Amino acid sequence: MILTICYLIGSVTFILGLKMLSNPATARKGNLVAAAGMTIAIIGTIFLYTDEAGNKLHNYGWIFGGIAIGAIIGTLAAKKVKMTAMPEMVSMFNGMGGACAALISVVEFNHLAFSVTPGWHTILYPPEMIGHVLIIILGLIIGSVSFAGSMIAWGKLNGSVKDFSFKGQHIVNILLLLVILGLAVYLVGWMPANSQLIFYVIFALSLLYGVFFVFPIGGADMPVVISLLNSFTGVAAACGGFLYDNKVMLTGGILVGAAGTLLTILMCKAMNRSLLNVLIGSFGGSAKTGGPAGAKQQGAYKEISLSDTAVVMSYANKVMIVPGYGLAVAQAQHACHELEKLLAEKGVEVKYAIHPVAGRMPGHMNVLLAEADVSYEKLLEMEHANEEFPTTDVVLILGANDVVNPAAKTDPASPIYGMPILDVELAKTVIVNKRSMKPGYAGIENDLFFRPKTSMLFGDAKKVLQDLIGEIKNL
Amino acid sequence: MILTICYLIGSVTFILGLKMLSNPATARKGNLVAAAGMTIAIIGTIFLYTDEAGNKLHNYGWIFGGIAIGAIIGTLAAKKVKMTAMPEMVSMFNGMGGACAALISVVEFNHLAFSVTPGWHTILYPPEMIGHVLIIILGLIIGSVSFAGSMIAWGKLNGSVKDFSFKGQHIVNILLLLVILGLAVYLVGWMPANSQLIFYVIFALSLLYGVFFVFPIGGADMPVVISLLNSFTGVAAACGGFLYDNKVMLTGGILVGAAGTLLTILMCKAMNRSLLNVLIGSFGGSAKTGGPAGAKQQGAYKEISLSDTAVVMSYANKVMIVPGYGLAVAQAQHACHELEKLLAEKGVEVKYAIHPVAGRMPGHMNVLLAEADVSYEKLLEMEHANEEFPTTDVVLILGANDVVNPAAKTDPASPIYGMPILDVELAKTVIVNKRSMKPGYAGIENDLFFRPKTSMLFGDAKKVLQDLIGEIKNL
Amino acid sequence: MESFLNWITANQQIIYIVILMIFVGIEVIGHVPSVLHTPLMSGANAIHGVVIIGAIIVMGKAEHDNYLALILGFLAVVLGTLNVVGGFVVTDRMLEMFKKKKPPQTPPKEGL
Amino acid sequence: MESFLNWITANQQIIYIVILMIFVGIEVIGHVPSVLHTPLMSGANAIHGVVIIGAIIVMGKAEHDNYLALILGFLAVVLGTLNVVGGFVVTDRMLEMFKKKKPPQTPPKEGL
Ligand SMILES: NC(=O)c1ccc[n+]([C@@H]2O[C@H](COP(=O)([O-])OP(=O)(O)OC[C@H]3O[C@@H](n4cnc5c(N)ncnc54)[C@H](OP(=O)(O)O)[C@@H]3O)[C@@H](O)[C@H]2O)c1
Ligand SMILES: NC(=O)c1ccc[n+]([C@@H]2O[C@H](COP(=O)([O-])OP(=O)(O)OC[C@H]3O[C@@H](n4cnc5c(N)ncnc54)[C@H](OP(=O)(O)O)[C@@H]3O)[C@@H](O)[C@H]2O)c1
Repeated sequence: MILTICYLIGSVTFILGLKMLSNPATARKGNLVAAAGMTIAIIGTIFLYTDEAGNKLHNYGWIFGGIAIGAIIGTLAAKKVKMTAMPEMVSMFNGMGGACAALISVVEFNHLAFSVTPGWHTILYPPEMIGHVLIIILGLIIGSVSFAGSMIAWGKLNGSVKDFSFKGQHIVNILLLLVILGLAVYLVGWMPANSQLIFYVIFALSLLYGVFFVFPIGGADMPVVISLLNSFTGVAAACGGFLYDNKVMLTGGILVGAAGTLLTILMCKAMNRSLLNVLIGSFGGSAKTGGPAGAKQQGAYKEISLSDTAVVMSYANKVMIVPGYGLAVAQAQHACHELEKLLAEKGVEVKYAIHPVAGRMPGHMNVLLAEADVSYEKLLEMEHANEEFPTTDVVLILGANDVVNPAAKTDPASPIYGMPILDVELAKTVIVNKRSMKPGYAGIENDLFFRPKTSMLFGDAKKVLQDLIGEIKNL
Repeated sequence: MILTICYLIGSVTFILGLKMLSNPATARKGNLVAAAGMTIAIIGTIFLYTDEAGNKLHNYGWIFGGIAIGAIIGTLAAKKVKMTAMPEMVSMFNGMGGACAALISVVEFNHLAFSVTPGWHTILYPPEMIGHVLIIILGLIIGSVSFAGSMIAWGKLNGSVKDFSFKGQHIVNILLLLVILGLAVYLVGWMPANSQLIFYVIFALSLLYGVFFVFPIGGADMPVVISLLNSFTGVAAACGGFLYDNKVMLTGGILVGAAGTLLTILMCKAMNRSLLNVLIGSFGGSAKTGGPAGAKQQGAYKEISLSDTAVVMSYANKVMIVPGYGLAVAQAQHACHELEKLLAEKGVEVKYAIHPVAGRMPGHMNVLLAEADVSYEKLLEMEHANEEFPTTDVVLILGANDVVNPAAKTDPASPIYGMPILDVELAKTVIVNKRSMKPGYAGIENDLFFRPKTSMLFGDAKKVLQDLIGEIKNL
Repeated sequence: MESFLNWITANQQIIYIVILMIFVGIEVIGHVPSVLHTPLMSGANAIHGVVIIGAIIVMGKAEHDNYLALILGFLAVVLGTLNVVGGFVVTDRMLEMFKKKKPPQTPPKEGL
Repeated sequence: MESFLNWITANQQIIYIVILMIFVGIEVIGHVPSVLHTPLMSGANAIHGVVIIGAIIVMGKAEHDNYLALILGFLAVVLGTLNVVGGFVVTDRMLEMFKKKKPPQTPPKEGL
């Protein structure tokens, strides 16, 4: 059938698309290739699918209605979202996929289960369907966990859900998981009379597990968690592929499952951490950032006034701006770009030093500054920036902390030890803007702030930048 | 069945093995992993295979006899062969695989074809077997081409077959291929009464095509051709996989078919050529090397005497040896190592500069010098060597030519333009040993020989090196 | 054990497909530069939206009086479409921001 | 055309396996350094020796009076074994010569 060929094309485009997505030069085209394959697979399914008995699909009204609604909302949401809120958006869409997989499982289970008496009791399915039931339940569990987890991750990223954990939570989580699996085995293996009840209990517990799984993980680790949940949803989609013996769902799902898992590991590596470390949250939970770290080594630091900063920067030959998470939080990217233009007018050479894991998602700084129309040529990757620091007069650090922490190079006991950092100390002067002496994501003290070359410029990044622009204009 | 799992293990080990083979650190283990998987698949087949009717295999005597003979001969041949003759050996083994695939096709075709009257006539096979017949014939054609081609390549490499081509040979080849395909289509589609005759005609023509395919290609291009035939044999093995619905044959064959094709392309790239260029032999055919090139630019060159060479080298601080194809031809690797040790005793620092495509197969120089026990630390890769030439006193070029030809950098019209070369001219003195002023593999003049820094030391590499050692000892 | 072996034999092709797909998935993104992690995640997210095909099948097979199936199926179609469409659009927007990128630092890959 | 489509549908799993295997084959060796080309070629050569399994099946099924099948099958087994055993041994010998190699210049690959 032609549908087989549609599905084959779909599978191949998914692979090619993903391949192209992993190379900067072809990434955008890769996304379109995958989207084209998806379109072919969807249209093919709608018009060409026939069940074993040769019947075509019906309910076209419902199908097209659903697709239209989804497409419109999806497009609007994706187009409207602020650049910096994109990880939330991805998490949200991922949750939708997980929910979709779970709903499919619910409907298919109800097809197999015949209610003889009203209520939850006396549900039976033909014994030869055992494989089917197993896959349905797997899809249910994985899809629900992915859905609930993604929603919590989404909430954490947009600030509506706070980090939350209690003592022994990991043990509770493991127990919960064991209960879910136990129930699933009981349901599949023993086909009890109250199957349907157990099924919905599994559903509910899976949702709960998804919530509990993500709750204790620090909000800043959400990109890693989203990537992991992403690969879960892939596996849930693959379950659907098994269920309907549908190759494009199977291959697409497994592809994402495998690639997503590896990507999760790669993301952890870029932050110099292990996946386990992220999941059990040995650091990064905001509960800890305030704690002991702040007290460790309160040496003396210098402050610098706004007007002095304005003078120093205006008369420099070369200024390097190091953006970090704080710049994103303060939404100060536009003010930053304005400062850059102002200085450039005055003949100062201004560039940005971009650390690969500055911010809270890979490429965060690129995305942030691109939003403010900073030209790509001004963004230096870490290696290049480190080469240019020795000839730099002033380094202005805007809400970055860990990515300039020398402990990564000098202190083997530090949790970030071994992570490559921006060597801002090679420059003549370092000015650090943040709101307080509080540590950053990794929750550790930063010795840089106490070094002789460094001066602190306290305040919210956006406000400070705006004031600074005013000062420079008045010079 | 357990056999399925054996095959699954086989397929996975093949992939893992190939993956590991492509990384220097794990290559050797990768080979063993693949070999282990192969053993499991073979033993599993012998003891666990059952046909559709559930019958086990018989003729165990023949099977084990064949395996024993093959294993003994194979091991001995592989162990005995000289390092430098390894490409021939690979070609030979590849040919065996191709022949094996072709023989399987012959037997299977005879199973399908019932001889009603004696002679070639009146052969019929059940019409529903058309897919089978197609695959059998594909396996026959590809296997035969691979076998015959590999044998010619083998002969060329060990010198028993000379390069040979006639005008219009490419057209003859294409016609031959068309005839073969035409006959195959006729046989499969029309099932003529004289099927068996046509089958053997196809067999014979395929062998002929294999011979004609490789004949015109320059002997020096044989590694590329062998890699290509290697991937052919992979496809032939995959045909067997289709035929017996055997997954390990199918996946193993396709894996080699795909990887071999890519490898062929990569090999061509390393020589800065296209595959097509190699196959139609636009240069490299020895017929051309003598031709116009020799006459182009016969400037003046300097010669240097053995005794002068001995003095210059003994009193140098740092000597760099550039080995090339000529060293391999002269089998002068041991003499070369001896010279190196002698100079080292005299306090001279001696290293080797290894160009990636020096010689006639990738890694040729590494293999050659390893055979003479030169320590790996002394071999510099091209980039490192180029960094060290500026501090080098004497460069001794032993039978290398193209890999030090400055035309690759300066002359866009040259066939090797763009290939990275060893920048020997950065050193103080360059001494070139070869037998004449004749060009090398690419058949082009080498301007280096006429440069002021360069002196020629004519003679067979082995003889020259032995004499040089004598001279140095007598100093 | 016996039934497990039978299951493997019966489904061997599917098992091969799954295993090979895992290899492909891992190999294909093995060399992604870290700046592309977020768009790649987002693109992969859109691809698993292929689960919508299951939703369409559920929906299209639902009998006219099976309101549970109709409603849940409809919801599944909407959610699946959200995943697919939103996923691809958001990825495209992210990648749009890299458009001013100079020719890639990584050499173009061979193969594919 | 019709029969082609039917054939594709009937063999879709095999087609998937073949296509995925092609991707795997290409991806897996995409980053091989040129000094390993020869051993890799040789290792791949040994792997396609898996054709010997076909030879064993031919041989093991041959009737006792079918001399053509017996003789050709026997020959095929011998040749196939040569390919397998010789291939792996020769590859191992080649790679043995790289053993003195310092830790790899290429960073260890992620995944696999
Ligand atoms: N990029 C990724 O993929 C990713 C993902 C997850 C985690 N991470 C981790 O995130 C960290 C990134 O380092 P980073 O240097 O960018 O950030 P950071 O180490 O988290 O430091 C951010 C700093 O910004 C300051 N800040 C917060 N709000 C501010 C505001 N409104 N105005 C001015 N300053 C403000 C904070 O100090 P005050 O509170 O004193 O103002 C804080 O010290 C790394 O540890 C990395 O491993 C990265
Ligand atoms: N490595 C690979 O994978 C591979 C594969 C195929 C082709 N190639 C090609 O092969 C070439 C390799 O370059 P190369 O510099 O090593 O070799 P080359 O350019 O072929 O030069 C070899 C030189 O050695 C001399 N020679 C021959 N026999 C000799 C002997 N007994 N004693 C002393 N000298 C002798 C020859 O000159 P006389 O005749 O004057 O002595 C010849 O000029 C490149 O063009 C490369 O693209 C490489």
